[in-house]
Amino acid sequence: MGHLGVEHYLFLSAILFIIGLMGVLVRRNLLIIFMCVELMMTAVNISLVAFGTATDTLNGQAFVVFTVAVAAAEAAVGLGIILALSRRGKTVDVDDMHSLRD
Amino acid sequence: MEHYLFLIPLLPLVAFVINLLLGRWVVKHASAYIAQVAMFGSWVVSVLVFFDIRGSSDKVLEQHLFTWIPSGTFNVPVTLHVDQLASIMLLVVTTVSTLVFVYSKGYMAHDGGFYRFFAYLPLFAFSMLMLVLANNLLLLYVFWEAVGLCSYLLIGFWFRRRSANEAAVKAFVVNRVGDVGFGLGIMLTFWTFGTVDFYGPDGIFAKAANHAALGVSGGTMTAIALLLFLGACGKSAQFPLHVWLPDAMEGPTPVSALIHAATMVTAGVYMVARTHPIYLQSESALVVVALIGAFTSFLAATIALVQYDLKKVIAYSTISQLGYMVFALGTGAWVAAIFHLMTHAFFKGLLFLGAGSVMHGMHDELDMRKMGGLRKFMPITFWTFLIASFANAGLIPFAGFWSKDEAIVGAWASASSVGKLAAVVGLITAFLTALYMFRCVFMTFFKAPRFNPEAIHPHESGAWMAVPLVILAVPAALIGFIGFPPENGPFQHFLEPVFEQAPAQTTHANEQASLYTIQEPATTRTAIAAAQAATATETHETHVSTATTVTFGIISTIIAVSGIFVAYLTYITGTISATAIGARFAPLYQLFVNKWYLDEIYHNYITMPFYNFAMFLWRIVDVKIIDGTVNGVAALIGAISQRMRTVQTGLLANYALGIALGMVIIVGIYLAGFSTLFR
Amino acid sequence: MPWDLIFFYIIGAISVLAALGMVASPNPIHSGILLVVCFLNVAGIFVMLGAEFLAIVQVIVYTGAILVLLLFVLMLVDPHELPSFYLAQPLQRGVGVLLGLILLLEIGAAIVTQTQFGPKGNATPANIAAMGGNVQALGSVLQTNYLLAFEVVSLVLITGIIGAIVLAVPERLGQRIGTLRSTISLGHPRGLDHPAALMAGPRNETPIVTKERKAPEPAAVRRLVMAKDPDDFTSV
Amino acid sequence: MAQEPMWLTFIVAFIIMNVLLVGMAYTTWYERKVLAAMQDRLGPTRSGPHGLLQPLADAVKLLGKEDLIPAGADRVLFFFAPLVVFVAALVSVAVIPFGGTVQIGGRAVNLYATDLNVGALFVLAIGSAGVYGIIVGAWASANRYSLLGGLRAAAQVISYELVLGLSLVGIFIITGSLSLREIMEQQQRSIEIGPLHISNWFILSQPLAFVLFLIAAVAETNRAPFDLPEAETELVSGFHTEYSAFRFSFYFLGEYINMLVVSLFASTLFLGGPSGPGSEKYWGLGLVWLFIKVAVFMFFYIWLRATLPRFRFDQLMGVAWKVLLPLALLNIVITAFIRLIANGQIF
Repeated sequence: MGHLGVEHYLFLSAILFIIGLMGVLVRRNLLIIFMCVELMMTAVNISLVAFGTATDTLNGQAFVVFTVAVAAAEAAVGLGIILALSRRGKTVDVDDMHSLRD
Repeated sequence: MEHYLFLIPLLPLVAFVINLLLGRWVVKHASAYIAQVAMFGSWVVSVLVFFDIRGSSDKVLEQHLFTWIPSGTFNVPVTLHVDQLASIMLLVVTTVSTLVFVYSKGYMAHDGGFYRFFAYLPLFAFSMLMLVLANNLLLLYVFWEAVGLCSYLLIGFWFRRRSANEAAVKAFVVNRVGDVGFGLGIMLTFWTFGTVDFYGPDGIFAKAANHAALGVSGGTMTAIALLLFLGACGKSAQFPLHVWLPDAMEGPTPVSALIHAATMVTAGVYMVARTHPIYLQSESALVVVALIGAFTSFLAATIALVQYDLKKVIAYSTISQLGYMVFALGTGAWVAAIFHLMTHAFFKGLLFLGAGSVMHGMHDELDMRKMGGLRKFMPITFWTFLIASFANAGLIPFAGFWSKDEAIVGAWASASSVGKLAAVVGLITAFLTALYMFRCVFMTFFKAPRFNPEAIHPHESGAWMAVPLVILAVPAALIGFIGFPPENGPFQHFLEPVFEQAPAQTTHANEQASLYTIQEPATTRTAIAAAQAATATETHETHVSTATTVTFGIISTIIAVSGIFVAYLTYITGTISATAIGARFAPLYQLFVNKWYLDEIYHNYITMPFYNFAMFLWRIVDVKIIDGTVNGVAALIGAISQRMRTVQTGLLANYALGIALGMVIIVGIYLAGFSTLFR
Repeated sequence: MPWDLIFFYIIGAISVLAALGMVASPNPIHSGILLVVCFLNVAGIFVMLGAEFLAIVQVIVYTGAILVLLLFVLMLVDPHELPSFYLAQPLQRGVGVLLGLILLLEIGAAIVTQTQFGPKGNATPANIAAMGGNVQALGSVLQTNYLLAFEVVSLVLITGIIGAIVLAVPERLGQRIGTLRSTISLGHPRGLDHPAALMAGPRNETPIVTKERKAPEPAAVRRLVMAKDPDDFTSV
Repeated sequence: MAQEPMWLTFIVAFIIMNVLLVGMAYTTWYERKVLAAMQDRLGPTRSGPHGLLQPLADAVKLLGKEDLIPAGADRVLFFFAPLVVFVAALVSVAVIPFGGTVQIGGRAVNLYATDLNVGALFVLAIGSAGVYGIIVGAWASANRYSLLGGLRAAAQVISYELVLGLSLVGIFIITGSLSLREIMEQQQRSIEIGPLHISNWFILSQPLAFVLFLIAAVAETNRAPFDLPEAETELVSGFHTEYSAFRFSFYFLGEYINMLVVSLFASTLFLGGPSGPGSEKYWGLGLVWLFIKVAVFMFFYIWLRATLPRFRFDQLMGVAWKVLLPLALLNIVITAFIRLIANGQIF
């Protein structure tokens, strides 16, 4: 890791995470929200690896392997759901998806 | 021989499987032959086994098949074990079974469930033989339940009849009461001794004999013995669990003969005899056994006196005779009990088969008041029935005389006063037995017919049914002589190795056992001496003087003859009026007719309280309290939800906003210094 | 200024800018491509942290699989059904940005004030090199300490695959997927010089897949033409 | 792994890159010549002896053409997409070793740009990133045929990349490493059974994997018979329909460099890289061997193109998912078992 303090990576992680979070809160396009969630996961991954490297363990990296695997599964299912929703309701706008409200 | 032991149970099992799977479509009527051949093969092997065992004084055959439950210290092997006792039982079971199978071919010929019947019967035979052959308590228990199942299936064989179904259920449920005790007894045995095996240095018997040295209290031994005896009570129809047996007569008559007279009901007696080393350690348990047996024999005889249903009379007679066996066990007359078991199997089986023959000839009529004069119509049935009745009544020289007499003498010879009491009860019951048996014979076969000759044409049964009657009549008449001279016959000598091992091991234990006896202790020393003497008497039975034996023989002969004579005066000449006596002793008569009101007592004081309690659980606890709680919680949550639902806008973004807000708050709390809360 | 710090700032800046562009871009396709750029830079961050294997996994799984799938979906969805740039209601938008900023401040404060580490492990760079490298070291950790989790994750993946197939298969098997009922369209405005032509555009075109495809005429009706000069029978 | 000064690495990398570019140029000549021979033609003959200057002429022609941008195209993406393909193809060669560490003028020189711990995966990762060049370029052209070609390319590359990666797992199991240098060096040691010296090339121990790899590699580079993304007969020219001039040349370069890289990759993985008779003593001989192997692979590519018809798209996907993928998994299981048996961990 050289002379670079772990805080650098943590700050980068935090910024990316917050950008993803804002995207989720601000956008209404389901696909964009999906991308934002992926971004948040990646930000967390950076934190995990940074902590692992800072404490000289591989546990952080092992966790990331699992989160990536779960993210892949999530992407497959999530995109399937989005396709099914758009096929059904002809929209990917989350604000139009409230048939369970009433 | 021990390599072929497995054939004995296997042959009926094979017959069962074939008849069950193929009976209806493939073998059809040949299913009877399959069952008969299998049973006959089983009988042949049993006979060979018997002769093999007879060769030397204490030979024991054993065949290990496989280990059923290998689990740490809990090992249950499936091992077939044959000693003298088991070999006698094998002979009895296979002989009677074979003959009943032959008889059934004729009796069930026109029944729609022919194949089913000949599938159940071999299953029963298999289970019974395995029960006899089992070398440990658990295996015995398994097949104990299996014969119970067969009994249930066969009582309810005509399942379209409501009464048959109810009788089957009753038999099953009452037996369960006993089996719970048996099961608990097995658990207690394993808990106490750490094994369920009978034999060997680590077996139950060796450990029971040494129980004081192992630190097992006499109370525990009594508890084990009584729990096991509860099971025996259920299966052998002893008071208070005898109520199922008369109802079991709803099954086909061959079933009554085989299962509910000759074999299955004697399983309890067999089990107590098999586990006698346990009983020997508990005087009090033996006293209970003797009292129950004596009381049952008397109770059943009194009821049999006033029944009009031919099969019911014989059923109560069975209970009564089982009572003899049980009080013989309770007074330590083991050999006498087994002897009576064997003779009883033959003559009672014969009685039932004869009754079946009568039913067959009379178009399923069972009420003796509608019979009479059948002697001319069915001579073979009459003569064989008569022989069996003599045997049952205990008339010299028929089989029943020797065994019953030996049981009574054995009871009398035991040192305890209970034994004396049992002997006296036995004699009174013997009189009643002769009376009701010949009441039966006279009402059925003598005097003028009381049925309508136009409608009913009584006829002798066919060869399939008649031949077994004749064959069975031979042992019913003559088998008693193997017990002659009394106390010292070849039968007693044959069984000696099984029961003689007891005294050497028990003298030591009796110092404690004597404290539980109901004898009045003069001093401790004399009590011990008396107990030792008693043990010796119980086990060897050689202390009974010839004079006593002869005296009792004469007394019981007189009693039997007088019983027959009273029956003759009542039902042939009419000198004594039965109705007059019934009117004279009306309360007693009502008591007997209503079977001592036991069914009513059970219904009112056991069944109904449970039923009401169950209704209470359903109506109050389940519906009101449990359902009320569940519904109340649901209603509460529903009410809360109705107020909360306005929060749900249905917009995903708003929910995400909520999550983010929560995150901000949590991180804020963490930063504000409450972080210790979360560590 | 050391080299690695310079690299870090370059890579970090690119990834943050790409992420911002992803959120702000009006065109979803641009968003996706910017996210690819961002993720490639995150892979670089992983390399700087000594996690080469994860860097490769990041590229293969995220950019090579997940985002390609995403672009697929984006390109397949009809732009007329896809709101190209659609923001939440003003209140939601404002509160969302505000909350994000507060949270950023909070996390920043937490990083500055609260960062502390437990005992150090023995996976120092020297030890990892002795094991043969990052892949071997990570592999041994995964296959020993995290074996159960590893197996469970494989189950999760299988479940995910099955779930995706179940979702994607139409209700009746063999039925054509309804999304393509009109035509494949492009996710961005075209023919800017002729707005009118665009309006008429995709709707008047012959569909690629129709529900009722015309059956070919019976052979008897078809006119057999002997072509002498092909141009005689070619109409455009 | 000897440490060497950075400037030396730069020199080696520079040489490798230039060799690759020149090699790529002559690959086009080679393809024309071989194809012509197979079709009983002469091929290029005018420019230089045997048409050896033909690549130069092509380059001049391509660069001299008019650069067209369709109306409605996404200009930025339209510009960047071909670059992605080209750069991705060029980057992946960085981890491929042309030989071990050799002595040149008393100085240890590594005949590779870098030795990544995850070299083999790196090549795959770059390959998957290269897809974006195609799919984005296709979308940016605002042309329906292009988009279809791009989508096809993406689906095809994703599917076959899986097979490509899984077919290599057997080799990783044997070598215990993902480093291409390590894999190459392990193949140079021959197995000695008595007097016999059996080559340790993985084509011998992993024949199934080699076949799978070859098929997947052809599909990965979008070459015949897997050239559906640019199928002229149905999609005009597929994803690069709208491209012309130097933008097109980048796609063109990218494709041929990809072929070269895949050939180098296959040689390194399965044919022992530069190993061959005499290569232990003279490293120059090793380079010659490597050149011959690559030439064989390139010939194979051209041969396929000249002989096989194109797949239908559903056939293409079916082959990948229903045939190749199960076979690759089977290969992994078998290899793992043999490895366990050889280690004495089972049986």
